[in-house]
Amino acid sequence: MSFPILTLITFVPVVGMVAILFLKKGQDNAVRYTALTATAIQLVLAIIMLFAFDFTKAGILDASTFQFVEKARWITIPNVSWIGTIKIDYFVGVDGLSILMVFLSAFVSFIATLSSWNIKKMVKGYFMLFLLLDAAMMGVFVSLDFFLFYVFWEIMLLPMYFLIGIWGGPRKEYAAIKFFIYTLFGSIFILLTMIALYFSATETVNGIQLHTFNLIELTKASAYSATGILSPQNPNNWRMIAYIFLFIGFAIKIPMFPFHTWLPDAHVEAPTPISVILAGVLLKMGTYGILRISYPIFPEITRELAWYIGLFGVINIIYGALVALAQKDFKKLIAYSSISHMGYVLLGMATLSVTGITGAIFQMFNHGTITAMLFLIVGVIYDRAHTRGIYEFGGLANKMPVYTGIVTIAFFAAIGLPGLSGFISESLVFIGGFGSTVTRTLTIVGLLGILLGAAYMLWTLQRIYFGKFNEKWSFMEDLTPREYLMFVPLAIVVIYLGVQPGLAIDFMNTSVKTFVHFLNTAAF
Amino acid sequence: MAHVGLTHFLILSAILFSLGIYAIVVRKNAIMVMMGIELVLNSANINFIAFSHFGNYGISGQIVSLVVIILAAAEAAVALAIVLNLFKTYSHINVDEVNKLKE
Amino acid sequence: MELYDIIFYLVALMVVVSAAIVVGSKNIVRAAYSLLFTFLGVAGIYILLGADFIGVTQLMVYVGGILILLLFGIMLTNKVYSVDIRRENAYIIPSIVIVGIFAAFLIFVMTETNWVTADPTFPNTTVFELGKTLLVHYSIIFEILAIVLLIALIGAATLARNDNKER
Amino acid sequence: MPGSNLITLSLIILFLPLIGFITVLLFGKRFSKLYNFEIGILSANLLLTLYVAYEKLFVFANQKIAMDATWFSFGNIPGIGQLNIDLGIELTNITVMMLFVVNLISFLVHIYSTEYMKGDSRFSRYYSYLGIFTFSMLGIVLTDNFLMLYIFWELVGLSSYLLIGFWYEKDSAANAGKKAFLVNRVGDMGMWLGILILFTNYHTFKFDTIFAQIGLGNIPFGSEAWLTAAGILLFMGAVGKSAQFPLHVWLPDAMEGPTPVSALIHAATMVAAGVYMLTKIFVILSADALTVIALVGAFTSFLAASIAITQNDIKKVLAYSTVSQLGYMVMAVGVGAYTFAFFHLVTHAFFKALLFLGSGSVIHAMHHEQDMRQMGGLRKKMPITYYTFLTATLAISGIPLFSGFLSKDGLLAGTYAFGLLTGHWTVAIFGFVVAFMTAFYMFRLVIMTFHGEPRNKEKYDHAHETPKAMTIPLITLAVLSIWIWYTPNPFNPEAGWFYNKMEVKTTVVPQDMRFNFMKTEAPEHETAEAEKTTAETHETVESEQVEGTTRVMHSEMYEHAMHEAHLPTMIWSILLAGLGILFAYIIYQWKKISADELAKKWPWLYKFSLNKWYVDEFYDKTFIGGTLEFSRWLSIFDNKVVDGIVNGAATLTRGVSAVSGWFDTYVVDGLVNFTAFFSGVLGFGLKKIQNGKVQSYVLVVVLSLILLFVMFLPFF
Repeated sequence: MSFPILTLITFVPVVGMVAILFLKKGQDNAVRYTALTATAIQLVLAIIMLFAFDFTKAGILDASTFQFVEKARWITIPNVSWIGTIKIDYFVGVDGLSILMVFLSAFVSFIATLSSWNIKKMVKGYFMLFLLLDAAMMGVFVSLDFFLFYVFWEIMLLPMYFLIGIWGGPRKEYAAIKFFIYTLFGSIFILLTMIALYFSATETVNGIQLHTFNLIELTKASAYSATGILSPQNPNNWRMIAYIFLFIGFAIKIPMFPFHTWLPDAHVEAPTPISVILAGVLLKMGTYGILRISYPIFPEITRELAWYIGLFGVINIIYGALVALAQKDFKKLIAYSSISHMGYVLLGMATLSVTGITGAIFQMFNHGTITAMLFLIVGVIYDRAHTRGIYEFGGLANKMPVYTGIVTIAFFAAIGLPGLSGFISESLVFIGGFGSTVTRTLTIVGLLGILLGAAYMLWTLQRIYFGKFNEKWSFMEDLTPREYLMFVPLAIVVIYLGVQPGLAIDFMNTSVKTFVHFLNTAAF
Repeated sequence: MAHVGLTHFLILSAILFSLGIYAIVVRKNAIMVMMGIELVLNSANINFIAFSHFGNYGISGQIVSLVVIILAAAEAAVALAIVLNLFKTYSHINVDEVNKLKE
Repeated sequence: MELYDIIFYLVALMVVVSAAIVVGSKNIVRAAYSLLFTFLGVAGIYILLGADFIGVTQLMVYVGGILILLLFGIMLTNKVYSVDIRRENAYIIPSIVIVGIFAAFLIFVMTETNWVTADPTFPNTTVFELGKTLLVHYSIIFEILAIVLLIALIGAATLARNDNKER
Repeated sequence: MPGSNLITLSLIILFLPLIGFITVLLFGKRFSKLYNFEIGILSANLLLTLYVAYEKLFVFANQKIAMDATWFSFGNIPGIGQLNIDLGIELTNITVMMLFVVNLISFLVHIYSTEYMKGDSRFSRYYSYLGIFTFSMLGIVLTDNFLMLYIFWELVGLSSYLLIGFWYEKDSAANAGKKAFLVNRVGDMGMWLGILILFTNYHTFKFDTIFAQIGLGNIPFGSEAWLTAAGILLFMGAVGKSAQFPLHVWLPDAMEGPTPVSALIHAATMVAAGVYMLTKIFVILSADALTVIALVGAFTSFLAASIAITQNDIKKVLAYSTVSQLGYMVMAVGVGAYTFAFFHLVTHAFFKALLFLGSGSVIHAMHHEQDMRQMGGLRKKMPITYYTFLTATLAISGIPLFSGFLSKDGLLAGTYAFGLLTGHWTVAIFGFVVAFMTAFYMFRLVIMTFHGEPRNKEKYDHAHETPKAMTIPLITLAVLSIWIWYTPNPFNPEAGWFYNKMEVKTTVVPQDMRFNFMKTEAPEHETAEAEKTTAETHETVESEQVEGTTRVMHSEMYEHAMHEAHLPTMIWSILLAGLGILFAYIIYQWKKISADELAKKWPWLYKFSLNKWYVDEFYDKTFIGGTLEFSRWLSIFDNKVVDGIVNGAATLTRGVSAVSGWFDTYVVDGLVNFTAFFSGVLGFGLKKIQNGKVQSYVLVVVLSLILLFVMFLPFF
């Protein structure tokens, strides 16, 4: 264990938070720059990790091939009356599944900090909560201990609740409470499964058998004692039930139909940077959770239920797109498009093939960047016009040419135009989906998504940016330098990964191959 | 129909009481509420006197009703003064809208 | 049916009808005038019950005092004389139902209870008896009542005075 | 390695316009003359293309030059093996011909636009869009695999979207752009599915590998139905891009774009991409798929031609004529005469670009007047435009001595031979009927625009011949519409170099899925070799012998039938074209009779035909009337049913989405909200009791008393 880069990357925002705490009340700019510095350091660390990452190590099932691993005893309670010794580790590490997510959350957080610049209300509190959120997100992606994962997962709820509830729009309280309760509802399912897993599996530490939260140990059939409730030898369907519980918990976060209704509300009410974080990173935690926890711990159930996961993916795609088509609020439309795009992730995951799962993870990353752009785009006109009604605009292209150029890139990336990153991931999902006999029919139906996606995106493009200019908005200015700074890195990533997708795919390739092999062959 | 006895008076007082209660509950105007209160007091008086009359308790019931009448007079005086003040403050005397203490 | 009964029914009818008008009238002035008849009727009831002094007191205090006071209140608080005051609360129907049920129960109880009664006696006059009892047995009450009345009158006067405290 | 420099040059040709696009897009605003850079790139491209085409056609004539590079790789996947996603380009004779066509027309349109688009507020933007279009079109031309085909297929869709909606302030333009993109997406969906079928089975996108595998009898999922399905699905892409029925509706609307764009994209190159793709994948199309293709093509050509007859907007006529000619090409692929389909693609590209540029010249001269009824007599004012336009019209009508005759005759012979060999005469009949109609409406257009007396004197007086930048491209294209460039014998295309340079490919589908005339006794052995060579090539150039150098199409039987068909086809097509021209002259030039009565007779057709319909006394009234009625019927059919299905589908989708939106809000969301609502109601009700009003407290007291009564009731 050399340089504790993961601890650093996770807790740098916390340090920033403490620093902000000691700033005086009026120093808004100092607060902003402190937060920006913290996220910038995080981003730099993430980039260093990308360079230091070893493509040949798979991770997933083998603790020794995880990278940047740190492991320490965190909580130990010896000899609890009927449980025995409780042991919880601080265990973090990164592999091909998570490295892109780590980078994504650092990247999106940095962009979101930039876009937080014109938050004027209670600046200090805002940035403290924002940094706490950032730390929790990062924690979720690097945890390899279920308990640690759950702790970060829950910590993240709190700042999010306040960020929506205090800095949000007109119905912020409603949205915040809906988000909070919905996610908490899901967390209960996760908690139940977590505890059931804990009592079912053991790990040998220093020759003593102890119950464990270690996610890597939990993937091994040998870790389960024959009498455990979630033991593969248990003739009852407890493993199936646990899987479904876990799945519901994560599905709410994705959000998967029919659990998605919190998302439009939360997005519409949240301030722009929080929408960016929400869509860019938080939604990925759901799918990441399924990949990291549900899939390897219950591979046999995964195989059994793959079709249903794909089915929900396709429903998400079609349903989200159709509903998006009917929206009149720009931000709501983007929110529904997120639902549609997360459907591709689910479909890709359901294929259990290398191309499909690569496509799913890549789509997670691409959706993070593209949707971040889309929400920033909404933020730009909302900042200026204080309204988001699609029909209230028109002809902005002449007034704001550069902005419209950015919009075109983002919209076409969302449509899946070749040359932009969305195309590669969607195509890989379709290739994987059609290649797998389980999801073939679903994929054919899912193809409708690329048509519907184009329909609502182009229609929106036309309604807001083309057509006759509405003189009401003649005061609107093109992008400011700060906004350039937000959009340009995102656009570069979107275009670059569209032209050179191998860059991202190489990171996960080894891991995904190991993963898929395990999923398709693991005998539980 | 039986000879008029205690029950008849009691029934009358019950009706009067109910009407008074109804006025208290339903009317918004403070003076109307007061009228309801007077009705209730009257019905109570009828009861007192009727019981004392038919129960052969002598004069005590009448004394109680006398007390009630006096208190009613005092009550009416004070209440009307309050109503006048209310009117000065709100320029109306609707009891349900007088809720400054609530806020 | 005796004359007593006839008188009772007539008076009772007057009381109930006028009280109903008081309760249900749209016009507050009409309500106040109906109240006059209610009070008169109640006074009649007192007299029928052999409480002649109370009956007279009722007339003097209620009709001569309280009612006039009420009328003053009405005059002082209604800008327009014949303003429509029927602005009831929303729960008029539930009130009717509840009060109706209540009345029914009350009447039920009154009729079903087996009251212990003695034959009523009609003294010639009660004034002497009343005065004696009041000043012998209930003298403290009498004094307290006087003080209460005094305080009430002073208080009412203070309250109703058009004071300029905030000068 | 032979031809490696050709590959390098091709790559340069491919990427130069992209550089132009980026440069002009980013800096065009600052440097208003930067569009010249884009034009310079195109002229360089043209010169390079000439060199490459010459080298390929006359030096490496029978070799295929190809190059592959791994775009990204999944490494070795258990169960599949090495999975690389490759991109690559290949140079075949057809490729370089197409390369030349695209570059030439693009170059001419660039020149032409300097004058036509002068003064537009987004002049530089326009040139950058032309740049990305050229880039993506060249990508389609050069690709050697389905993935790249699809990528560039979508990119031309994008550039078409941008250029149709170039004047996006107009709602009609923005709508047309969107419509074009979405309608194309429908076709692309099918095409992508077809590609998925092939990729799933062969784990590669490369044409040659896939064809070789099918040649070995390794058909998708081991089922003939899947092979046919793959063919038809791939054809769906062509249906979208080449505006075939039922997806042709976008092309007439696409005329909202600037006229040079219509010439480049919606007449000559992009819309031909579908046909080009069909010639590439011809070898894997089964007999069933080919029948579908032939019927769709024939029907489209007929539908579009009959609509073109009634149009008054000069660009609309040309748009429908384009759809019709594309239908011809698709039909020719369907009957197996794909060489003539490609031949027609090339000749059509020149003369249709000429027609559009000519119409642009007219529109420019008439100050953006597109209604033919406002024109007339322009022959004297605009001689160059007129004579070049006339050349193109003669070519499209299939008059001997012009290029169109060669290709059109060939593909009609193909349908004739198809009829002879299979007994399916429907396609041939459609083909010949459309030939007549084409001649008719094209001459109607010419006569109404250039002949006779000017109808709008004011506009006529202002009209003038367009500047050199516009006439030079016209002359160039007119020269290219003469037969001599393709063959020395104006009546026999097969005698010329052009026909003989086209590769003849033999179908690879299993024997029992072929038409009887395509059946061969001996299975091809070369295919196995072809598969081996394409397996794993990184940045290498390979060349191989093109199969079937004997130049026998399909079989001896087919060659025989083609020869037999040659003469009757020629006679019939000349006769029909002449007849069409004669009709047009009779009705429009000599104006024998007015059609006003007809218009009054069918007022519901009035808005389509207006009052410019003339009927010749000497000819059968019912014949003309029947044609008109049928064309009107088809016009309505096109407007209401075909367009209506698209619009209706949009409405329906909107309806369904509204319903699902409703469902989402009230049912799905409603369930969630109900829980909160329930506890809210509880609290709300309880709150009401504590309202601070004495009166309600009294009521509660009374209620409680009643309860007390009830409790004591048993004691009574």
